[in-house]
Amino acid sequence: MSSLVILILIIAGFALLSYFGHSINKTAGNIAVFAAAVLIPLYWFTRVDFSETVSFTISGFQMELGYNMYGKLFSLIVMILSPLALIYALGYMKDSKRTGTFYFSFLFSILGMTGILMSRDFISLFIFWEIMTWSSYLLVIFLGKDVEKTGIRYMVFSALGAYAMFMAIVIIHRNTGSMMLNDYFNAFGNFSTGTKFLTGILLMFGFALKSAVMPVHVWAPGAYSNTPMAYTSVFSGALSKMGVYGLGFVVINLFAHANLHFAGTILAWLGAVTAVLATFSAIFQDDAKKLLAYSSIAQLGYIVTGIGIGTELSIFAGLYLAVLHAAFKGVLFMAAGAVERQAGSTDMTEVTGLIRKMPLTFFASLVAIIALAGVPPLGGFVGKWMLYESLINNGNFLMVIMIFLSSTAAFLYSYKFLFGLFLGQEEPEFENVKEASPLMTIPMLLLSVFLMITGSFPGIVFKYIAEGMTDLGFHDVNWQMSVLTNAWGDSVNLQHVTLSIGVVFVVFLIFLTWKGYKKTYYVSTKDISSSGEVIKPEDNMTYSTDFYKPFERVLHPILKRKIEKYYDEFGEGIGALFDFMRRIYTGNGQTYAFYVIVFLVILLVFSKNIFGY
Amino acid sequence: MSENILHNEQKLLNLLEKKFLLKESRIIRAKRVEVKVEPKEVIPVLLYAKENSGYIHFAHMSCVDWIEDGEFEVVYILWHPEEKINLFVKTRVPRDNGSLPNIDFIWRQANTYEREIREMFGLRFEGLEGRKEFILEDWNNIPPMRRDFDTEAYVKEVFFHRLGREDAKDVREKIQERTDEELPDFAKKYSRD
Amino acid sequence: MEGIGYKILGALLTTLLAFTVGMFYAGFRRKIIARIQNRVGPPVYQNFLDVLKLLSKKTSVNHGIMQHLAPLWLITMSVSTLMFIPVLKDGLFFTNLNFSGDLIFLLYIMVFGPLGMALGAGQTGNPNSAIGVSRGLTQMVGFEIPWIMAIVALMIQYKTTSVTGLLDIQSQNGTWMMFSSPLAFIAALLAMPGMFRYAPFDIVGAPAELASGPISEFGGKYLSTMMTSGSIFAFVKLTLYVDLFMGGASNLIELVIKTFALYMYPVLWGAVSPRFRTEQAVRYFWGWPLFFGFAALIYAAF
Amino acid sequence: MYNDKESQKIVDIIQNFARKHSLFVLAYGTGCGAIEIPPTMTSRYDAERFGIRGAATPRQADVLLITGYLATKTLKRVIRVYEQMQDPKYVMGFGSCAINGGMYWDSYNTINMLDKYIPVDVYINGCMPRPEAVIAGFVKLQKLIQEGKADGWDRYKKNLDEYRANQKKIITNWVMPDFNR
Amino acid sequence: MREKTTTLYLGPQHPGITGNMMVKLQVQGDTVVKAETHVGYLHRGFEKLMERRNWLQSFTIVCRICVPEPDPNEENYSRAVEEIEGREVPERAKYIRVMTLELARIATYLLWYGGQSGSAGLYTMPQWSVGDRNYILDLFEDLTGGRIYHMYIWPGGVRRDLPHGFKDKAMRTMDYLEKRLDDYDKLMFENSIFQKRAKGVGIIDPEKATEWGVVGPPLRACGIKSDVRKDDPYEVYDKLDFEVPAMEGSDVWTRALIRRFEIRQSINLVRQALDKMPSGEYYNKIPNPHKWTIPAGDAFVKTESARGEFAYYMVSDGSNKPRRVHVKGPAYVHGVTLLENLLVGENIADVSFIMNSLGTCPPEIER
Repeated sequence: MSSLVILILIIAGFALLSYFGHSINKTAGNIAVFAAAVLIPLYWFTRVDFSETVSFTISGFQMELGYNMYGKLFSLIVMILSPLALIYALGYMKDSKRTGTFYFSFLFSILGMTGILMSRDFISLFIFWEIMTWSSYLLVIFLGKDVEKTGIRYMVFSALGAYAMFMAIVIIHRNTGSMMLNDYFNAFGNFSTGTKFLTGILLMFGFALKSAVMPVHVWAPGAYSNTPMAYTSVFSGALSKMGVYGLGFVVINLFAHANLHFAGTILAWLGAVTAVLATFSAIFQDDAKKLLAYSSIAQLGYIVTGIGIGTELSIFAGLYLAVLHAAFKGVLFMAAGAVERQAGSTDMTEVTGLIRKMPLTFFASLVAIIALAGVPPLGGFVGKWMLYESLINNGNFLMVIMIFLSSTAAFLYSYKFLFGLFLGQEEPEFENVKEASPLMTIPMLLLSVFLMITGSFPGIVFKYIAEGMTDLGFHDVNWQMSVLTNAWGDSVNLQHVTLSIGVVFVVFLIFLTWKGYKKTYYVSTKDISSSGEVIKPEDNMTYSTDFYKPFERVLHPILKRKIEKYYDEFGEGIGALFDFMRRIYTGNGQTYAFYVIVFLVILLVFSKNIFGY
Repeated sequence: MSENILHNEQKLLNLLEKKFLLKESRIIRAKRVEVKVEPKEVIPVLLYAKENSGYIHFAHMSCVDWIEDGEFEVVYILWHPEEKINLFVKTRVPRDNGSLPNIDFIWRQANTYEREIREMFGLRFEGLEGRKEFILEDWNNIPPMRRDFDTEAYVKEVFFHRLGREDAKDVREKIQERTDEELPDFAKKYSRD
Repeated sequence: MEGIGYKILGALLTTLLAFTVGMFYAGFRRKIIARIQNRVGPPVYQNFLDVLKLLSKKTSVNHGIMQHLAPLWLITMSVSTLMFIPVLKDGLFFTNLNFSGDLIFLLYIMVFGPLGMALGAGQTGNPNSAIGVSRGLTQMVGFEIPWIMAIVALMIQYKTTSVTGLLDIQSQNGTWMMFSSPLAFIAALLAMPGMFRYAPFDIVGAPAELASGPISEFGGKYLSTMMTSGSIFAFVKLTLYVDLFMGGASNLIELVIKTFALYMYPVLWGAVSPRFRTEQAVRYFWGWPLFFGFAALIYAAF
Repeated sequence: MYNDKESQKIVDIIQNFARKHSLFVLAYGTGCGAIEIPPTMTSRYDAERFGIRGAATPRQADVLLITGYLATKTLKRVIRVYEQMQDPKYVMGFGSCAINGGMYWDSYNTINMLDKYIPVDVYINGCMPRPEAVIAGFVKLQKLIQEGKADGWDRYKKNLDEYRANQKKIITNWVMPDFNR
Repeated sequence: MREKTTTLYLGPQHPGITGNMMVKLQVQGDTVVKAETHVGYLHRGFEKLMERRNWLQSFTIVCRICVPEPDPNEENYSRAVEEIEGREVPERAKYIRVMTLELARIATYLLWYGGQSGSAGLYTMPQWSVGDRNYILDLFEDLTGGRIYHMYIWPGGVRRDLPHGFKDKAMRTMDYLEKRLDDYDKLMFENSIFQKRAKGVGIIDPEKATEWGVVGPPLRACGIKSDVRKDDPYEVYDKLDFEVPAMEGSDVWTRALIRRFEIRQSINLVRQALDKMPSGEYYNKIPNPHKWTIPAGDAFVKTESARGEFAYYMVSDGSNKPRRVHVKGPAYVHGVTLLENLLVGENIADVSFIMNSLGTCPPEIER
């Protein structure tokens, strides 16, 4: 049997195994999950043959599975992040109920993602896409809170995306008579303009929805923050990348090759707007999970911008940022989860001063935040640099300013995240908080080590991206291990950067820490210069509510109208839509699946009659 | 002081005398009118002065410890911004267990005065809210502004005194006995009679 | 290997130079402001004594590791930024380790320090520090935008993203960029006082409001390191401006003259200005400086 | 340790030189003497000539000026602030009230001898001391620093128990964080 | 559970606080949601001390009640004693008193210039104005021998006559100051950033101002012409030519404008007092101070200080010591109830700014 099929069967098997394991006994289930976390990537890395293709025919539709290098790049994200998240989940979900369902859905969403990335035809793509959506939906409603709003929102938007994709598939099939992706790409140039747009935009809509681009991001903040954090790292880190994956091949294969650059540019603009607005929203969040959710949307905005621009460097930057985003957002969601589990809340106005209680979590999130902010010498900078250079080389100066604005404003929420949870006053109510279990900290630390390495040796990621890019039709760029070069020949040597920063850092570290005759004391955070007064127990000395009030006031006249309009009126509109949708959807997975299948059948049968061309 | 100048003052006194049972009332001088009332009459008089007579400015509130009579005298001083008259409303309460009504709903700044008087004299105000400690901190002696609190004895007990002035004599008694002729030269300059 | 030896020596010398010049500039600033204020003022070497005094404090207090590291982040940032900009155009020592000095890299490394500082200030648990940080980051969003616009305009106009490249272009054209792209220069100049955090943009550590804000818990060696870093960074910023807009400098005297002339702008404005409120500061930056930034971009692109 | 100049090492001399020429005064007007601090700092008297400048928080400050009488409520804050300052730190008692209670010797709310509660390096007499007197006090302090004799911070640490006993006699409700040097 | 609002201690050890007091702020974001004034850091128990001192000894300590502006205290004390005792004051002494009070007002306003702009970060202004304030203090030194505490206006007149050449010197100083005030205007009032900071900040409701006990320049900035010098004229203010300014606006900016007007008016008043000053006695003798008794009675006297109405309520029981001297400074209301209410909803950045514009002075709150 083909290794690809075996891979899928293994994942499915482990999903069932952990489900039944958990229904028997927690330990058994956990062993199964752990085995899955070890064996699935092991199998993928050692046994899977990437040149292999499997094809079979079901009721006249030919389906084909097989990796290309572009898919392999994304599989890499899935295969590294998901097992770490699974191991993390073992620690995170230790005391939870219904863990069987959780791991089942978790593994099934991995299955879905793996399947998407190896699908070479639309039918299997769609099926796996639905598996992914469906299993992630189960996880969104897993905690059972806010199902009315978040769950249905996610469901409805996913359904819209699915329909859009499905319509596109039907039209494509109508026009090409084949379900293969490659047939579509090859035939795209010969389509009529209307069809080009229709299929392209429908596909783009479906994919952009998963990657939470601004007009259709509404589902994301709630879904990201309501899911158990163990899964959110995958949700935001890997699952949303499926949208990027799709956008990538749509933009490159269709628009770039068919000279529809402006469509890509529109996408890029959407990405930039997403980045700015989502960053602004993230700044004013009080819940760390919400903050990270909006931050994810903003980061996906960068990625989408990079991909939308469609030049070699920009796509490279987008893909690189996608990999990095998976790593640092994985760490951050895991850290938020660790804080939630250990301290009981992720509300940044409540939780404070955990740095000395949870040093490892803090260290991991610090590294991730530096990478997120794009500050050298960590990996995030490389992606930012390539993105800016590609935009500047391209002359998209307004977009550069928007991305700059967004990433400068990103410092605000980055700091707020670290400050809100880890820094500030150490309050007695968090005195007994302990560091999270090694099951949770080790995955975070591993990912942060990865982030640190990419700071000076981004080449280890470049290799895979370059392979993927070649697959997409760009010529093989010969990126060096640690030198960045742009189109104008300017370059940054990252090793020099790391080296010099490191040397200076160590020199002054020794200088500052060397005791000599000076005594350095540690004092508690209650011993601060509070104007000579002794802090009373009832005083809240942590400045955390409305942290960026001045910034809010700045934005008030500029963006108040827009943001409110956007969130309220649009939200109301969507809400009205929900009311309509609620009559169709009961919010229940089976009903949804049933509707999908009915719709699918109807479309397939009557496609000729509906689309009469 | 002709009748004409004191017209407004007299008008106010007549009004108040007609309306309330005043213990005593007089015009001290131009722009100063004084009435003495029972503690229970304080709020009606003040309210009347504020609402009906235009004494809207609460200028001052003070307390005097008449330890000989065993009473506190509390004085409310109001100001009429148009007629430019100060109205003194005086009342007396017993030193021990006496209490006065709280008036900070009439003038909110009265809250500060009352808190201070409560703290410094130990006089109770019914229904007064606000921080217990206004000026002093951790004070556990008798309220310091009472006449029976001896600050010198307290100081000798609590604080240190710098040595070196033990030989300094208290010359106050001696000076008091002096006649003007005995005054030193520099002092004579100021007391040419 | 000789080259590397020279480069390291050059780096050390540059750091020393930056420290000295920055300290003297701060001293001159105090002196000049004192003269404006009708008094004699401290000697120009006063800041050296302050740093030395703070360094010779016998105790230092911190609230944890991040506060201990905060000054370190700052000085690492200043010194490494110094390593990446050409101090002199040519010469043996002061061309230094500018590994082609990419501008975007510079923009990003320049926020490395403030971020570390903010983390350290956050760990102290002093609400004033946190408010100061929130103000500082807000203000940063304000002045970074016109400043970045100016730089992007230069990059687009001259098709290079490195300081060295821009320097070369200036010496080839024989004109300074403050003349060849004046709009960008104006935008960058207007953003400059915000970068220096002198009045009216000293809102981060406003004493009368926040009791010196983020640095309120730092004393002794920590404060000394921060002052050192501040003076180096002042020199770095001035040198960067000179490199970008005033054609760089080919010897130290030229550098000192140019940087000092540039330095006078925030200093003199600051001497007679009260402080903005945070939102007013950002609105200021998003007013005329932003307009000039846009104008510069349009000028550069078309 | 720092009793005579001969025993000072060269390092100490350099450090003391820096210390004496850079005195950061904590911005704390504890009493009415604070009214003469602005003239001292501003254009006519210009104390910045001597390297004297204000510091906003105790962590940065070297000199604590007790400007005049010290109410018991303020004493608590002064102790708090003094303990937050970094060594070496100096205290200047300002005006006759700080020396012996001055005019308020019989007041129930002001202390009479400052040096019983925190160590004082220099006293300035007068009520109130003129800016010239303040500057003279600073010059005296500078001299003491150079000679290594301004060792109030050291005395405080050595005699902490004694000082504490005196302080606790006045501050009945002692809720301060520990002074753990 | 901890509060959601953050506690900020503004003072007592804080560069932004005026004097030694504390405002405990509860802030949400950087907006004040609650403010509590805590005083007592400067409490010396003056009123208790005066019970133990005879009438002349008490006189020496009253000027210490309010440091920035001691003269209204002396004036109030003297006038209260004179009112109870019925003691006459020579005409010349009255003019000298007026001149002293106006000089004190100028000195306080110069200090205010420094405080108001210093709290907004304009550090050049305090250097100038506090430096120039020294010229007024020099005049005081000539006149009384003390820079800050003068102990000059005492019951029955003033302690000394004007020294030789004082009038010329005072006139020259006034001319100099008037010139300097134009510089101040350029630096402070014509500065657009200062205007931006000051306008619309710390607004007192003009309708309620009198009722709330607002006095002095803040009240006049509410558009109400209220000045003790006109309403209840003391000394020779009814013989001097001046007018009470009143402006609409009642924000920090208006209060600043009122003070800008009044400091010029005070300069004018000093000139008038010096010009119109008659010759003659400057002092009515008091008896041997230790035997000096004052008949039983009470008096409520008011003086318009630079920050507003400064009032003394004095009770004598006929002995040689005061029974009760109750001091009410303008800050007693401004610094506690008014400040607590005014700060709510303001920015942290403006707290110190508003305090300065109200003229909060802690020593007169707690004495």
